[in-house]
Amino acid sequence: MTAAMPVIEAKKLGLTFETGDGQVHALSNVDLTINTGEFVSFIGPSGCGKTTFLRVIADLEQPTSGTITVNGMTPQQAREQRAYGYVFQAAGLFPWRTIERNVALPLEIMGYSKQEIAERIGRTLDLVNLKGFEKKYPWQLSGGMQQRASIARALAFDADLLLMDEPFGALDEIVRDHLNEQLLKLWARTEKTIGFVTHSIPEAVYLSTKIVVMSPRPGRVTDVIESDLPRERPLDIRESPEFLAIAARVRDGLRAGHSYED
Amino acid sequence: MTAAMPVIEAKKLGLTFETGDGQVHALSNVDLTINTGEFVSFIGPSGCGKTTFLRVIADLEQPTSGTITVNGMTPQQAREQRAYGYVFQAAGLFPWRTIERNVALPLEIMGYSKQEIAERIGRTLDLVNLKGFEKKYPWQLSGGMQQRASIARALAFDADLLLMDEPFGALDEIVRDHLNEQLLKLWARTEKTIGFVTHSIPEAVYLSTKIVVMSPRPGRVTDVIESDLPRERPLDIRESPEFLAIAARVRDGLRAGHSYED
Amino acid sequence: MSFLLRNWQSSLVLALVVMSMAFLPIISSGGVGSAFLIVLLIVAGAVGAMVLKDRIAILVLLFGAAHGAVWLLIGALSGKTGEATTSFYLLLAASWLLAWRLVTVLSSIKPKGRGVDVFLRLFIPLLFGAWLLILWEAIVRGAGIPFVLLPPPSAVAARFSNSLPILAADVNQTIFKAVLFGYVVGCGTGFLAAILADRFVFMRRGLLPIGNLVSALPIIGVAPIMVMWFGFDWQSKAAVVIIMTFFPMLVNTVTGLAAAGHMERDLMRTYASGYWQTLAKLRLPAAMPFIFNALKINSTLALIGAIVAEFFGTPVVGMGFRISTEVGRMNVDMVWAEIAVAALAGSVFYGVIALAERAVTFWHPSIRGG
Amino acid sequence: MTDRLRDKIWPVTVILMGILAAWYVGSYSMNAPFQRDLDRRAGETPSFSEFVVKTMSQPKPTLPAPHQVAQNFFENTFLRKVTSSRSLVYHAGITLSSTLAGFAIGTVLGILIAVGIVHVTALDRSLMPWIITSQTIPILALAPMIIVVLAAVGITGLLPKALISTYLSFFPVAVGMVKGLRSPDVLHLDLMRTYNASRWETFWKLRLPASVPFLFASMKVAVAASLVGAIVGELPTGAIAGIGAKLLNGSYYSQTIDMFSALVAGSIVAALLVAAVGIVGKIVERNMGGRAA
Amino acid sequence: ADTVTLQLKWVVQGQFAGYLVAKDKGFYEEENLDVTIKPGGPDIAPEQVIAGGGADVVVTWMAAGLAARDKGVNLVNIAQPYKKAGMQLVCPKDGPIQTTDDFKGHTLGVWFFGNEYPFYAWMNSLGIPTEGGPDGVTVLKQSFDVQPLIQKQADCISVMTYNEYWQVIDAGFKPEDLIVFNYTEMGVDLLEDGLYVMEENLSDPAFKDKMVRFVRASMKGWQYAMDNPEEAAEIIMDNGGQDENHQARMIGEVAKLIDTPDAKLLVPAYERTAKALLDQKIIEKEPSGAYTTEITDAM
Ligand SMILES: Nc1ncnc2c1ncn2[C@@H]1O[C@H](COP(=O)(O)OP(=O)(O)OP(=O)(O)O)[C@@H](O)[C@H]1O
Ligand SMILES: Nc1ncnc2c1ncn2[C@@H]1O[C@H](COP(=O)(O)OP(=O)(O)OP(=O)(O)O)[C@@H](O)[C@H]1O
Ligand SMILES: Cc1ncc(C[n+]2csc(CCO)c2C)c(N)n1
Ligand SMILES: [Mg+2]
Ligand SMILES: [Mg+2]
Repeated sequence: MTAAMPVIEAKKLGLTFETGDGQVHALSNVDLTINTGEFVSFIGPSGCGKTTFLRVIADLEQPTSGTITVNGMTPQQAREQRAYGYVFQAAGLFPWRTIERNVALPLEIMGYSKQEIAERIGRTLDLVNLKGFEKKYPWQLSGGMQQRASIARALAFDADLLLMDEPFGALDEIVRDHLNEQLLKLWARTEKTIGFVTHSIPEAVYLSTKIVVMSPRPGRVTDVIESDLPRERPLDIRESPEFLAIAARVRDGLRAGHSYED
Repeated sequence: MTAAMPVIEAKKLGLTFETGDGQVHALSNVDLTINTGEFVSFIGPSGCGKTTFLRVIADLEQPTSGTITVNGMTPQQAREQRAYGYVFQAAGLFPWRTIERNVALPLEIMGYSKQEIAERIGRTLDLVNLKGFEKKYPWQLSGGMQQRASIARALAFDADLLLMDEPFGALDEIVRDHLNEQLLKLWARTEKTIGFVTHSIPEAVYLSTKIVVMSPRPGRVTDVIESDLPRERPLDIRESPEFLAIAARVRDGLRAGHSYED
Repeated sequence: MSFLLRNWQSSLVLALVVMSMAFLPIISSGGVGSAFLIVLLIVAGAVGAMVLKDRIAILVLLFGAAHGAVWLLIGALSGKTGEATTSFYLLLAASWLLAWRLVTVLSSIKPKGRGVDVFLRLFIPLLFGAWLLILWEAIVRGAGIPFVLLPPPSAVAARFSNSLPILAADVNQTIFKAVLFGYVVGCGTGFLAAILADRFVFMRRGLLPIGNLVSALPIIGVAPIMVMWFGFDWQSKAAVVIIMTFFPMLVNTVTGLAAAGHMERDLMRTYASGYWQTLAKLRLPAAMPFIFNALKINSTLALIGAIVAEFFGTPVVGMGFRISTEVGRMNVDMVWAEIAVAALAGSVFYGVIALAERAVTFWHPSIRGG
Repeated sequence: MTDRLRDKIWPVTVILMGILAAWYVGSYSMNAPFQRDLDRRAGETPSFSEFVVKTMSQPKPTLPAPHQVAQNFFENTFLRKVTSSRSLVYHAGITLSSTLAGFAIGTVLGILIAVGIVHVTALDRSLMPWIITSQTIPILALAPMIIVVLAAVGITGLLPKALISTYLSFFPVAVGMVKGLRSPDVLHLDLMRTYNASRWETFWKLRLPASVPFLFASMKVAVAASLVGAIVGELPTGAIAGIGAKLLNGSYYSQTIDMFSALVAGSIVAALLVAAVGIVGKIVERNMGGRAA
Repeated sequence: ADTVTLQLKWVVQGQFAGYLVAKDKGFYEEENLDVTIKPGGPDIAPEQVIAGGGADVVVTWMAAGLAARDKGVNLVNIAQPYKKAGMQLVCPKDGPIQTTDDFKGHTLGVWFFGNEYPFYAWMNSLGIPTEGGPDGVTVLKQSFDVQPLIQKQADCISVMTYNEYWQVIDAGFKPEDLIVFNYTEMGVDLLEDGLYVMEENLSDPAFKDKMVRFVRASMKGWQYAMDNPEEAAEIIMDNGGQDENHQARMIGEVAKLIDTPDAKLLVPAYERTAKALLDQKIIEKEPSGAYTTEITDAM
């Protein structure tokens, strides 16, 4: 493993949306460092700014205060160097392209060869178990299948930094387990840095080297938990006491961020 | 409790989609009875026909074989009597209406009084913890908040049969737990019949009186599990052995429906 | 009661027939003989459509009754132009209602096979059009409207078939020279201008307001100027067509380019996709429904533009030339023959574009069926 | 204010200057041949600069120079009483009134037709092709006949002209609205279905709001078409008043300068109308929670 | 007062001075008539208007009137104010055409919309085909204006002595720069502005009487206009005419065509017109009853 070099460094980051009836403080005073090769999960109640933070990293939203660097550059420079793979919360497939052409989209843009494209389409669609649906159009697929296609699209090219916004939200447990495992393998193999939003505590604990717990109004980081689980993680690690201890800490952090407790 | 009267009776139900490149057997030979006041969860790999089955019940899709009755009527007649509340997999809010106007939509259509509408908007938005966002437009809300708004919309009026397609997919565990509890309370109070699609095994077991496990290509019912858990369910029932036993059975059923096993 | 409402046309038909009895005969100088047969046909159709169960039988009956009745009605007019009575018009309305019923029943058919579907798609509008002509014929001849104001379709048809070479020459001059050239260039430049305006903010801010101003030029004023500049042959007409088609294309394309969703655009941003790539892969496909909207609007505008421009100075051939000249010669039938050609050509033109639209924007909810 | 200067005024000015320069070059080269003939017949041999000035001061030039048009436009707009038949404001007012009347009727008619087509299968199947066909009929050919026929039944004045505007403007609205009314998501339509919403409610609460962007886009085209219709309609009515009459009389006497300033007036009216529709559209979309693009 | 609606053939201009003056000066009122004057315009066919019941009496050219009669609109000429035709063909002297022998292979501007008959009659008599090519002439449908001559799109164009001719002069041509072919001088003229009514109306004596009074007042108007062209031009301007000096000049020229304002139809001119139309098959049958002198005789 290379020495921990900061990929993302956020300092006193803040973002305020102006809406018709006042301001929304989506992020405030966020300090966070993510190092190369880390797998960082973001967890927190809905509306706490997880998506917004990922969007700031990817240069899709401009912070209104504080600073953020990506690979030592501004997010914009990093984006222009195609440092990101991004999986959005909604699938966002292009309705005029078949599934395979959707997966091919970033590859075409990044100038991969025809052959390479074909090869990668096959590989990634296989990974998300969508073989046989290459020629279907998005609206002919179920919600979960669409989401898997959008994951395939982000995995098809080699971005060093993978940002995933609830990629497995619409999937069943089995597929989710399967994809969790695949993702871990991919991560181990490629040494990507991954930013991952999820609502599932076990998923966060199972996947991450670092778990960022957030809380809303204004969106801020309330806890950063470094996981000491080994890098090799069989699925049944989820029953281990270490695992459950981390999960409990995350749950407590989460609960603290909620207004209602019964 | 009223005597178990069948609300939904499907017999040898089948549905085949014609697509550009061949047929997709979304449902085949589905036999299922759901009685009044039952809470039925549907679980299965993505693309196995859960959504399709719910849509057939709600008269949004026409079966191509077999029969189905709802309250002894055809789905169409039941729909015309406004028997359904439906929560879609995607939020599907109207972008030109604020959150509160979105919730008011079915109430307006069903001719509730102004006062009643205002009262119900307040109550249901409270239930899903969206107080303070009444005047926001959907795009100003996070994905999970949108989904909650769409749940509020379906709960606002009094349908006897509530069909929910992964309503809590985009929510974090805490909110999810909270809404699970609220839903159970609502169900106990109103004796609605609920059809519920989920990918979470604990959620399915926690909520349901009956769990329907499905498997894809062609979509069919592989297992129907009657839960003998008591109707009163504190959250910690999820650690009980009965609970875990049912969960294990569901997991096995699910796994059997998947092609990959490692 | 609901039985009467579901088929309100039949009920109304019967009411009309009863009323028409009060005003017999149908032709002021004629007897009541043929009227009897007509009434019989209409009543049979109306009652049959209400009581019969078999759809095919209903269709056949309605078709026969409506067309038989109107055929007899128009036949009764021969040599008795202008002598139609109230009774005539009531029976005419009744047969038309039967035809409407026919169309309603036909439209409710959900065709299984592709052949049936295509047949219905063509047959229903044709039936509608045929009835426009039938009503026109019956009313013009029944009321004795002067030939120079409005000729009956039968006269137009006769003139049409006698003048094919002239019509062909006019179509060649107006459509194959002026319209096609102007349409392609006008739509093309409108599209390019939209891209330009989209690419360079400076252009958009500068060009769009001026473009709006210039391109909304009333073509009537432009046409004589174009004739001055480009001569009296087809080039000046093409110039008018270019000016007319430019604006809709510009506006629609600019709107369409803004139609891509926010998330999709963000996605392209994360790929650091360049302007042209985003354009080609996201924004143009998303703009296609709008672009086709412009292409369709322009297909009709182009034809009108070219024809109207020919009112201002042309060689002695062309559809617009013919129309304006033959009005002056009181050959109104020839005028309508040219109009019929224009309508036919325009519909074909539009139809081709609509087909292309279906093929290109197959993914749009409005095509997938919403 | 400086933002406005940078964002709006500056680009427009630069491009206008470019157009003006091209226009001057154009008017020199288009007027030169006739001027040469004139000089030859008069036996004059002017210097080049004299010649250039002459090409830009012909009373009936092929392409009037911008300053000739500007001067004429200024005189006829600002130096005449608005009630005078020589005032462009007067003529623009006449044209505007029939444009607006025709546009209003056309928009309503277009919407009604679209509603019918979207809701009545029989109309959808049979009417649409004929609506399209109706637009392929050259209106100028019909305009005189319409005016003659309407006059025969005693309808004169504003209405016949407005009807021609209507004829041209209902079409874009009808086509755009059919598209707009069919634009809602399948999901939204399904939602309304589960409420067993009546057609009317689905229309009012879903189809109509969803069609608003389409409506305004088509209305922009329709209002420009209305103006053309009003002008066309003015030609066969004796060409006494209105921008169309100015154009016709100008062309009848080869008064190109008059024609150009009438065209400028027409374009300004058109631009104002299109802008007005655009602004109303923006306001409506903002009130519907529209999100800046 | 009895009402009369008059449909003009063209926009308000000196060509119709008599009627406008008669209305303005109250000559119609003196005859107990309430006259409405409807201006015409391009593509308004007066024959169509009268057939549709939009007018009682129209001003039109005889060729168009006879053609309409042939098509079943029973028009009858009741008065013929214009004795001579005002149409002519002008060509620049420095152009290729000096005499009728030079026409072949060149382009001529012609007005259509019922105004083309004299031209075709003339070409017919010269034996020149009009389909273009080196042995014939190419015909161009001329616009409202004289631009085709200035733009050199045509070698000769049609003008009216009272109108477009002066526009050519205004555009910088001097009379000596132009070659003029005048239809009247060449003896191939067809009758121009006459007054026409529907035949069935004439069987009504009251209508006849109304027309007698109408024509009488109109000719009084013409006389007044010819005597006071400046004032008449003023009246025309008030009714929507353009360019005051041009209108006064137009009235002066029109006066030459009217000669004496008695509105009497010259039967030989009528017969020549009818024959020319028959020869060209513009009308199919020999017209009969297409004119009456009863009205002018009763004046
Ligand atoms: N474009 C916007 N305009 C105004 N407010 C916004 C906008 N986008 C997000 N917000 C607000 O910012 C806050 C954070 O939103 P964000 O989408 O980051 O939440 P999240 O943590 O991703 O929630 P979820 O888990 O539900 O997706 C929310 O209160 C939301 O209402
Ligand atoms: N409109 C359609 N046209 C063609 N095929 C369709 C259509 N809708 C669904 N299908 C197919 O039917 C099958 C079942 O789809 P369905 O949406 O019911 O799955 P699901 O169980 O809800 O999956 P998920 O959990 O991912 O939402 C899938 O294979 C899908 O591709
Ligand atoms: C379409 C058209 N027709 C005729 C003329 C010429 N014109 C002007 S006045 C006049 C006399 C009519 O009584 C004639 C023939 C034209 N310029 N355009
Ligand atoms: Mg989010
Ligand atoms: Mg689903």
